[in-house]
Amino acid sequence: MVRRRLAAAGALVAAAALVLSGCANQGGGGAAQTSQAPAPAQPNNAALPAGNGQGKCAPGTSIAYVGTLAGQNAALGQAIANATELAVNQHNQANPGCQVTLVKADSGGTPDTAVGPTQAVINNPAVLGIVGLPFSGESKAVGPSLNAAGLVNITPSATNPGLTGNGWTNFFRGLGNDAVQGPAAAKWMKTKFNPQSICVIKDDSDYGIGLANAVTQALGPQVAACQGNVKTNQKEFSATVGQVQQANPQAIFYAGYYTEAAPLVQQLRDAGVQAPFVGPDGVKDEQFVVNAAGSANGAYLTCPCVPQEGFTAFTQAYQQAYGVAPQTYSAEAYDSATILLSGIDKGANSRPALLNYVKTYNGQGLTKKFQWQPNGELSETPVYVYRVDGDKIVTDSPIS
Amino acid sequence: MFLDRFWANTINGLSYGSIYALVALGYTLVYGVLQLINFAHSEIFVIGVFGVYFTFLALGFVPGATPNIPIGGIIADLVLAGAVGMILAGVAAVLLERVAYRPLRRRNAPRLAFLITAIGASFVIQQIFRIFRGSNPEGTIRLLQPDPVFRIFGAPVTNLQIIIILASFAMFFAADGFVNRTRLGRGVRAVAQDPATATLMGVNRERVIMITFLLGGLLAGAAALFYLMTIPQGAVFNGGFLLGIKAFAAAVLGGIGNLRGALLGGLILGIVENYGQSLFGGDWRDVVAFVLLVGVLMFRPTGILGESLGKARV
Amino acid sequence: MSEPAGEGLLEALEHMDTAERAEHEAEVSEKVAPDRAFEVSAGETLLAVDGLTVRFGGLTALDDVSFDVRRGEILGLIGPNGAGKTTCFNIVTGVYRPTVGDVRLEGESLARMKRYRIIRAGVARTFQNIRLFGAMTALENVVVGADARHRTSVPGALLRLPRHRREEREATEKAMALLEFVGIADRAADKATSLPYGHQRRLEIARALATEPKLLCLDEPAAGFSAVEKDALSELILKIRDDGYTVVLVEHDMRVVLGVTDRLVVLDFGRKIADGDPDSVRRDPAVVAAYLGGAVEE
Amino acid sequence: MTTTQPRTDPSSGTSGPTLRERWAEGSRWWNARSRPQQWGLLVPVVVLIYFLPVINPPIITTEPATDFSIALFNASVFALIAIGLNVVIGQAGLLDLGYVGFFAIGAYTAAVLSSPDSELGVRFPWLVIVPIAMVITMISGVILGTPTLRLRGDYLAIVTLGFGELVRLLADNIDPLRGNRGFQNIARPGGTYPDGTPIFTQNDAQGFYWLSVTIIVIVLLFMGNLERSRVGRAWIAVREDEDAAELTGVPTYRFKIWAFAIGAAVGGLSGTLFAAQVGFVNNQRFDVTTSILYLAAVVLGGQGNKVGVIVGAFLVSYIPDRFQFEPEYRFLIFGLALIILMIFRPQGLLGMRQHLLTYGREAYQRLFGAGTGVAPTGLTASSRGRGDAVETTPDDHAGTSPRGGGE
Repeated sequence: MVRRRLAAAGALVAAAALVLSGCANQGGGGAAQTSQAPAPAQPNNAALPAGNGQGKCAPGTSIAYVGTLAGQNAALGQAIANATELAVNQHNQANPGCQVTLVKADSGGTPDTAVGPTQAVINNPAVLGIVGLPFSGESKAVGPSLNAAGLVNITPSATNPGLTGNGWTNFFRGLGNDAVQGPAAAKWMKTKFNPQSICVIKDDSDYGIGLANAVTQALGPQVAACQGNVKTNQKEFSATVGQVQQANPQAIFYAGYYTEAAPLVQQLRDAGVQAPFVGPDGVKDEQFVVNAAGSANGAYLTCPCVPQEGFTAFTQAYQQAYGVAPQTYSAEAYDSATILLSGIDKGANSRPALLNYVKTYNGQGLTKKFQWQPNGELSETPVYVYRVDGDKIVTDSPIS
Repeated sequence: MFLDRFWANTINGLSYGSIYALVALGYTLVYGVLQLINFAHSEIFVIGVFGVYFTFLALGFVPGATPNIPIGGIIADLVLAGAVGMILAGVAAVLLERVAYRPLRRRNAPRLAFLITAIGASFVIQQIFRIFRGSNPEGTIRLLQPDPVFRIFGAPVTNLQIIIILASFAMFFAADGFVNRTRLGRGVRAVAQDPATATLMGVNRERVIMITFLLGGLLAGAAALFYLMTIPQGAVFNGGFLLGIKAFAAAVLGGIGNLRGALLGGLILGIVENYGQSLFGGDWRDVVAFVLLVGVLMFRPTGILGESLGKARV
Repeated sequence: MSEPAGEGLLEALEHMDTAERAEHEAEVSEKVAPDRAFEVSAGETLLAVDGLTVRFGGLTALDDVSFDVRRGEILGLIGPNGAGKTTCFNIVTGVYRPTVGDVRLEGESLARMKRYRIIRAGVARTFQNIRLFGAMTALENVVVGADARHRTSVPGALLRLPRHRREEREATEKAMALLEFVGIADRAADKATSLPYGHQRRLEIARALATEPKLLCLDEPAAGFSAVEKDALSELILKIRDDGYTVVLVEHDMRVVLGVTDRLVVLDFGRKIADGDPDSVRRDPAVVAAYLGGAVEE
Repeated sequence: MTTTQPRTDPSSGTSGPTLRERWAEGSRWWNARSRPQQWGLLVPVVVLIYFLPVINPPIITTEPATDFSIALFNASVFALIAIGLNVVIGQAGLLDLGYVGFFAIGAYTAAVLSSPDSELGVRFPWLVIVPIAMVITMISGVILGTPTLRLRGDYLAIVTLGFGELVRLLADNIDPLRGNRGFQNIARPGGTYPDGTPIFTQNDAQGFYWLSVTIIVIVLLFMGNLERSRVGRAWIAVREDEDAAELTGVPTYRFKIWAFAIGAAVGGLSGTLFAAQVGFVNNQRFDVTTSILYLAAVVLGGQGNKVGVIVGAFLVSYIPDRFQFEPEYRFLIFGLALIILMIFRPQGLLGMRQHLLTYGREAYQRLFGAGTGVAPTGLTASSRGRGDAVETTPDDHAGTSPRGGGE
């Protein structure tokens, strides 16, 4: 009796497997970006990896991407690594005289796993500069040894303000930090919603806590009285939903990444909370809209990044090379790599030389004008607000 | 704050608890029969989740907004997806036993070796999913928009919660009936109590072990469907780990090896977790779960309903 | 312990003459039973079991049993299967707590004592189915018994303080003597599991003696023995008693029981039905009925 | 030179000694040596281990992907943890699935007592932190042990698993412990090379590696003393048969607490070492998987075998680092390695091996003549550790309820 049932089950499974394998390809994938709001066109004088094609450098010269590839939040790291690789490939095609190799080191995304690979890159004399490390936690851990080695590194995504407070001379941030984005978002929310109360919900990451503190201070204690805490990888938020229902705020600001923001906004909308949902650059990602199952519609997203619709060339090249649209921080990584490559093309053939080049660099990138203060912070950090319209993220307005 | 959300938390806890319970049944069955903590069971659950997710894709649903199709169609799709999820998880559980545990049983390996193999197997399954489907959660596919059907003391009870609680209880009674009332079930109980004598009495031990893993896998597949219905963003390679540990805690809470214990333990854990969460805040949810586990074990080590099937390996 | 002269003690024993052998035997028994109180006053009570009742749930395993064990004697505790012999034995050796009644060793109640304190008080036992420490050698098993008397704990062992070294030396020498005493010295270095059944039984006895008990409790030591081995065992039990130990023996084999015991206590259905010297007990009608079945006059 | 035991049958002449016999012969010779002689013979091996990062051997090195001395240092910290856990699992047989809790407490103690981020605002030197951390972890070991050590077997495992998770979750939620943000530049041991550069830095882990190998050697000596004493025997007795141990006069409860405390202290020590080298501690690494990886190291190496667990720890820490160049697949390879190794060596690579008598060698040689050694137990898994089929059913009179006897 059992044998017959097992046989039947086997047949059904085989059929199901056939059906599934047919379509288990990389399904989904967001619709291509179509620009709607009047975004600034791709700045025509933006430096590109190709440079003037006359680059000369010693064979074996290399730059490195140090960041998560297989560890936690790997997708974020992957987007940065891909953009860096795209820049290097474009540079090598355009500059026969200077073939730069890209060294990839998987930091695993956590402070203690980052030490080993970073040290290996430091010990590799051919590496003159680093694009990375994506997260604030691991950057804090390896910062001292990178600084001691005088190896210049531009982070396209770590926004914790504390990183530039350690007196490191080799650390440069490729985007605005929380101390810029926080007050800008708070000011914008005050003007937009004129709120009595805003719920500030933060996750337990460096990024989330830093940004939430900045926003809470800018909003003032009585407006930001309602504070919520969630954990990374948390998927069930009934407590936070209950807290928000209780406070009945005019707006909700979530400080954290999209992996938690999507289920949170979905459960808020399911529970009937209609207050506008505002998220930072960590939430501004294709996946946020897809994962929120339709509840993300009408959400606002602040980001110290210039709208990408403008530079279609980069977007198409990325889509064509990796089959996916560029994600958050891809453009910043592309710019950072371009700056390092242009330094090498202009003859910086040693770490101190490239460090000095970046320190004195003043040029227009895709995302913004790049010029750094001594402590590694950008002098000019534009902040834009975006809006989720249906299943696309569209530009709303600049607010910096 | 806590009191007026009391009923909402209780209902939410029940629906979560029933998911814990179904997964806990898998742990309890395998432990009851083999005295083995099957750490890889959480990955069998993840296989179920991906099974359900791929069926949604195969049925033409695309991640993103919640489609509005007549309720009949949705129920049929859910049942099909659930069935595929259950079968995949069941077959995976049997394969896991055949590949990882059987060689050890043949060699009479010390029980610690089983633990290491279990964690090795969970690494392998997790990494296979990570390599093929990336480390980000899959896009959200939600077929059923939860909307309240009726209210208890003011707390909304959504259609989703009703389906999950009723279906889980049905699954439980089916499993309980199977183990306690069918001939095969008697075989399972016999092998659990005394494997050597059971074999002497003509019970085919290997087949009973296979059935135990199959049953555990089927239930985990069902739990996977309900989990994906509640949390559509749940399809990710490491989605099962913490849930697995909590489901195991629920199994022990109710009395390891005791099917009714697993159900009770799961429901209690789900509800107490929700109370704790609304009392102390979202991030204290897991702490409450483990404090409850350690507390109960300290005073009543055999769990609330006491050991059944086989005795715990002491 | 002097460095051995290359040739082992065992080989030396073969070609010792009787004088040297006697002197060596004395040395061994000195180590085996160093500070035994030898002035055996006629039948002074060592252990008193007083009104002992044990209930497991509804089942009354023992019902108001009282008897005593006199110093220097071998007491047989017998009765048909299920009479409560082993339960009584387990109460005396601290495995279970009595529901009602008390067990006193030299006047001190054992009922509420922790198991290892009962051993330190002077009660040692063997097990019906052998429970040796399989991964240890025979010598190490016996030394564990000797450890019951030791005070060394982690700090002492960690820094190898003098007391630790002294206790180790004494214990190893005593254990070697005990292995010789029970006749398995040649297997000292082998794992307990690799010893033949008979040797494992003797090793358990040696381990029990190593705790320097006042009362040695043997739980069916002759189970599974051949006739020859039974005689050798009886001889060993008598030798132990002659060395000054008091022995309580639970055994089914009447030939061993009658050949060795000074006094018998018979249990049936949890009640004591006889207590006296072996000959009178053998003829006691109640005992015969208990064993052979038939009418039991209440 | 070895005199064969009087009663072992002469090895079969025809097929020549098999690998197992040659191994047993070698072990017998090794055990015939006195302990100082054994340490003497080991010196060249230890010297080689010290110079491993300097030699940087081609195949073994993890170089292009991960810095080799850092990989070695991580393996040595893992080995220290495995030695500590071996006391709890390998010797006393107490299944502890929450051992990472003690490692976390050690690391956090170092962080709180020395990092500028900590609210205490003190900066203790590393050498002062280590004893404090060991005392704190010992106390937490006793606190965890006292209520739980009445439980046995799988129940103990579950409660300790709960404990490990609780420590991680408390680290997440208690604000002074700064959850994910963690603590930065934690104190390091001082000391400089002759040319003035500091020995202990984050990027050059060679100094740290030598420090931790030295600590391992010292801890091994202490463990050897404990093994050859009443304490070691009590642990093995508890592991083999706790009821029989109690009924042979072993105060099992007290020694189980000691096992927990010593295991915890070594865990705390390795926590401070880890915190000092990385210089940064946050809550990300102390989860159940790490606890089970420690367990894997002990089981892989061979429970109850001090040297074996070091080999096991080295493998568990080294394999993922060695396959660092293949970031996509390194954990997949690691998972497969665990399964395969368990199938072919369930009792661990080196199997159980312990000597429990301070003067055991002299005693055996007095009995059997000079040059006698005892074949290690490594070849035979202990009876207790066997799978369920052969387990001798405990004497039902001495009931073994989960409560067990003892204080």
